Amino acid sequence: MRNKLTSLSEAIARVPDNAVVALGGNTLHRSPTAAVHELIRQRKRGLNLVKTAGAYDVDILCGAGVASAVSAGFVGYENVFGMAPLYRRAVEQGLVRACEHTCYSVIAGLRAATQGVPFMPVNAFSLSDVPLAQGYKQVADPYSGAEVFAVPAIQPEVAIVHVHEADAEGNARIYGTLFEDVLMVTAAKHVILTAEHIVDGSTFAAQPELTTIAGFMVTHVVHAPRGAHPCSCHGLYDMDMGYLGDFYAQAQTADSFEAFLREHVLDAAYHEMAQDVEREADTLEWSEAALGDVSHRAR
Amino acid sequence: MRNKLTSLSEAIARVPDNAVVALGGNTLHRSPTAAVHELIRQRKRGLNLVKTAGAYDVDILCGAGVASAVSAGFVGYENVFGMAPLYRRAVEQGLVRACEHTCYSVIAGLRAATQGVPFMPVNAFSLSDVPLAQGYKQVADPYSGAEVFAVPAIQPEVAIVHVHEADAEGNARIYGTLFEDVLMVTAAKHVILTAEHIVDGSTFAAQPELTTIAGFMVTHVVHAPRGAHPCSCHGLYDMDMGYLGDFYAQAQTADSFEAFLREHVLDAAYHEMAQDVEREADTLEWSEAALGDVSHRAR
Amino acid sequence: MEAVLFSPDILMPIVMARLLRNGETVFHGVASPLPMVAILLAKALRAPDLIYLNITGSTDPTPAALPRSTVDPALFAGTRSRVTLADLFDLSARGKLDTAFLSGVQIDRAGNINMSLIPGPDGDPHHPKVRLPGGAGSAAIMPTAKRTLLWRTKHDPRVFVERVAFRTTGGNVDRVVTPLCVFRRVAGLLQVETIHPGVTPAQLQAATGWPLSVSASTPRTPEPSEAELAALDAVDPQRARLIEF
Amino acid sequence: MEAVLFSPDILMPIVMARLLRNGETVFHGVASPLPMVAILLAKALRAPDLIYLNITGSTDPTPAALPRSTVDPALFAGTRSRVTLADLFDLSARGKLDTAFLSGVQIDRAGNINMSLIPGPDGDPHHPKVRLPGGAGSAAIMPTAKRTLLWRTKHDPRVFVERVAFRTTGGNVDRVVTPLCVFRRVAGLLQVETIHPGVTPAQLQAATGWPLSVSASTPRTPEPSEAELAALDAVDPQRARLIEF
Repeated sequence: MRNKLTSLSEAIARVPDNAVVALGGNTLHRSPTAAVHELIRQRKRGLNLVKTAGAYDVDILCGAGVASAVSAGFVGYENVFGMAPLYRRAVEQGLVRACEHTCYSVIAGLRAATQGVPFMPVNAFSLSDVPLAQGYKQVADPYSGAEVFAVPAIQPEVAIVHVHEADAEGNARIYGTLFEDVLMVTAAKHVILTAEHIVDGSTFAAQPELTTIAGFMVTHVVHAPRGAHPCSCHGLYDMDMGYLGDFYAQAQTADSFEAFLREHVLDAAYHEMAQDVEREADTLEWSEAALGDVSHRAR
Repeated sequence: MRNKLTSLSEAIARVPDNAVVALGGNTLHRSPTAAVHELIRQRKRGLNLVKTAGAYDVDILCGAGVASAVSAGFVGYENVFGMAPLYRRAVEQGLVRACEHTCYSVIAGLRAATQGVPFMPVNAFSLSDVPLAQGYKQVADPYSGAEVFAVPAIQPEVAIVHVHEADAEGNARIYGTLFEDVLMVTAAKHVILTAEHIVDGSTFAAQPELTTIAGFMVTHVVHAPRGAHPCSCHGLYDMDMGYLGDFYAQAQTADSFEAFLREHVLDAAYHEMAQDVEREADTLEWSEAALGDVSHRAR
Repeated sequence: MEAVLFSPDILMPIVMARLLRNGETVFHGVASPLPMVAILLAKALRAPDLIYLNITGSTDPTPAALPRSTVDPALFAGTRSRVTLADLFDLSARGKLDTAFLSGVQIDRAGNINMSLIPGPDGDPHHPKVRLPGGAGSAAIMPTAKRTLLWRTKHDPRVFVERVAFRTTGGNVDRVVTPLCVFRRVAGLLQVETIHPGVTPAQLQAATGWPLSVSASTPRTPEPSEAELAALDAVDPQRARLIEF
Repeated sequence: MEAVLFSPDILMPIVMARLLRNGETVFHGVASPLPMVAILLAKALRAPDLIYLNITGSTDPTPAALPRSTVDPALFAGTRSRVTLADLFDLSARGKLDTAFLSGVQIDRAGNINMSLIPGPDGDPHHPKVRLPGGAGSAAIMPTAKRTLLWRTKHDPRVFVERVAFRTTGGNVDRVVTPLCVFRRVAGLLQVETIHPGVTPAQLQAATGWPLSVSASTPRTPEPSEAELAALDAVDPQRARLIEF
């Protein structure tokens, strides 16, 4: 079994500019934030972000000039804060192209890539202006002649997914909601996992049914305690409302956003952050109620 | 939460003649045999069986005159015995239509039904006589013009799946290999689960990640201890080689098969069998090594 | 005989809950605190077998406290199974989702919604005047769910427009619940079904961007019962729903 | 200098194992005892990072005893994750499966296989003279896997035919391992790469349904080494593989 453990900076160094990059999680939950911050620190450019519903991750990558396109069904902070200011400004200024999807067509595109076909028929969009705006075409069922929308395959160059537990080979467990993460793993050419806990994979053999990401599909494994912060991570931590509130306030203007970025991302290398939060993580009690009867806990 | 528990005979009574029926499991493993036998006892006719790889189940339903078509990638006993004698005779005599698939096109057809689209593009069959023989057509990707095979949706009227544990609502767990069972559940109009153990579903809440069949997708739940016998059921029992050997020998001629059918199926009502095997099941030790650290065991 | 006024944060979830039926599958997506409360309320009041589905992949969750985000892990608590969002979209696509709650930044007379953008002068959707969050799942769910219930906590002529500036989706809209009234879609157009207590026909017309058929004889939305009010307090004691107002 | 004869149940899995590479993904399907043994043998000998995939959805299982059926729960033991058969087909379809083991009731000169049927007089595939089991996953895997290794334990002119009676599938065939020889596919046609110890060119030609280029100078299949024989005994002490012979 191959040891795929690497540092966050080495893993993210493999992400090429102008790549299609899928981000796991959904809105403010289990986003791969540590990796997102590292993408900013490494000054990546031209990324086409793929996500069903993004929030902090998509927003800050648009604000930092890393993204040039966003393929998503939704970008916003729900009722927690409202619209995504950085994404919105970048699109309105023509700096970022909004490739509008419905969440289901993002899924359909990832399914097509997973299944090695050029498109996926999808029962959606039948009463929508989105296909015309985005150039989605219809295809006729060769049996009945019925027309159905075809979503082109979305093959991410890299999928970045934050998980609860991974072993060195990349076998991984996600507790609670899966979101589209497993589908992103199968669709992508390369897969970077960031994990709250690195575990001895032999312990997974007692309940292999819980391990929904198979190691052979994974390229890099990074130990990233609290790697979803300020987003929630099921059973471990909730959204950090203080951090998010500061961010959202500072994101309203370019100057204050620059200051935020400098303080919280550019001048805060993750390896230092990580050491701090790792110590913190050591003292974390896993929430038994939320995680259920998890047999094998790391560390 | 609705209580969907019913007797095997009541559940199977809902299967109409001439229906498309998907059978869970694969070859000689976790087939829904108790339900298969009940289909024979209720003298169903004209069923189109859907399965990636069938063995005893497909074979005996062909021999008993229940099936008139089989949509499968493979029907046989692997190296355990060899070809499926009843299926083979029925097809060669024109009594059963072999709708040949590759296992992957069965999956593609079930995916199309699950996703509410009329067909599924599939990267398969590119160098095969099967499409011409079966009338599978190609479709052009509307973006690149590339041709890809289209598999028509396979929507089973009923899917019958044998599981390890189910609650009264139909939430269910399968340990070990899933085969295509979850996909059959999502594709089918109606779902009959037969379960080794009926459990209090509230116990599932401690590890919901293990419950891969959601109750709201299920129509009927039947308590069927040893319901896969003579096939294996992961962690509980192995193939019954004695029974299967007798069957395979008697299946070689019409007369001896009739005798087998009478003795083991027609004259052996499951409610009686069930009481016997239920007592036996009570004394079964679940195999911990195979099942892993299963937190919640029935009974 | 003007009724006691009920604030929309009380009246709306109660009215939304009344629209739900026992045994049906009901889904809400992102940014849906009122549907979350309404579904839990309906289950508590008289639809115990209603099947509550949401983006977390839980079924019939029993949250300890209601979250700000309707994708929050709190909505996974108590579930007995785990499905994915893709499974729920599939459910709708194959015609097995009974009811979906959706909303729109703009909602028009035909029940179409706009969650996508306000076009700029050149009309190019890639150069919008205002980029909105996007429709999330609505362009998939709304045309395929057996029925859609829309809600919006703001009722003014900028929201309720004659025609949306961009149609994120149309679909099987049944009712629209607002702070002022309940619309029902009849023959493809939204008609006022009931006016909420304390709202005059003139107020309603002034708040709506198309001509309404309303008069003093338009039926009134039935007032919340004691049982409904008590159940609402029990389901949402912290008033998580206020985040929408 | 005729070599010691090795029975095919010893030679074949060893030869098959030699074809495997460290780090690659390798899949076998139903009815595949020899591939099961060959993969475990390769992992034991010199390809520890080979990734062993099979229908049970396990990765790198550690079976306590080798089963008769290659779909048996025994092949799920020791896995750290669970995928589905659909996941494995997808893996091949998107070009990420390195090697697949497949077989055929008939195998022809171009490397096509027939697992489907022997046609009857009218040629209608729905009225076959002989209905065979079907190709299982082969019509999906063989055209999409990076390479396919075929094996068959019977080598006679009814199996190795000039042209299959029905083409279940063709594909990216690399090698074919039989009890008599190893074929390699070159320029679209199977050529004898090595003849097994103790087999004469005349015997091989007589057993094969098309004209071969074989002579006394055709390379011999290298004999099993002590290490290979010992590893085979360790991997399959009960000789589960004999079920194929």
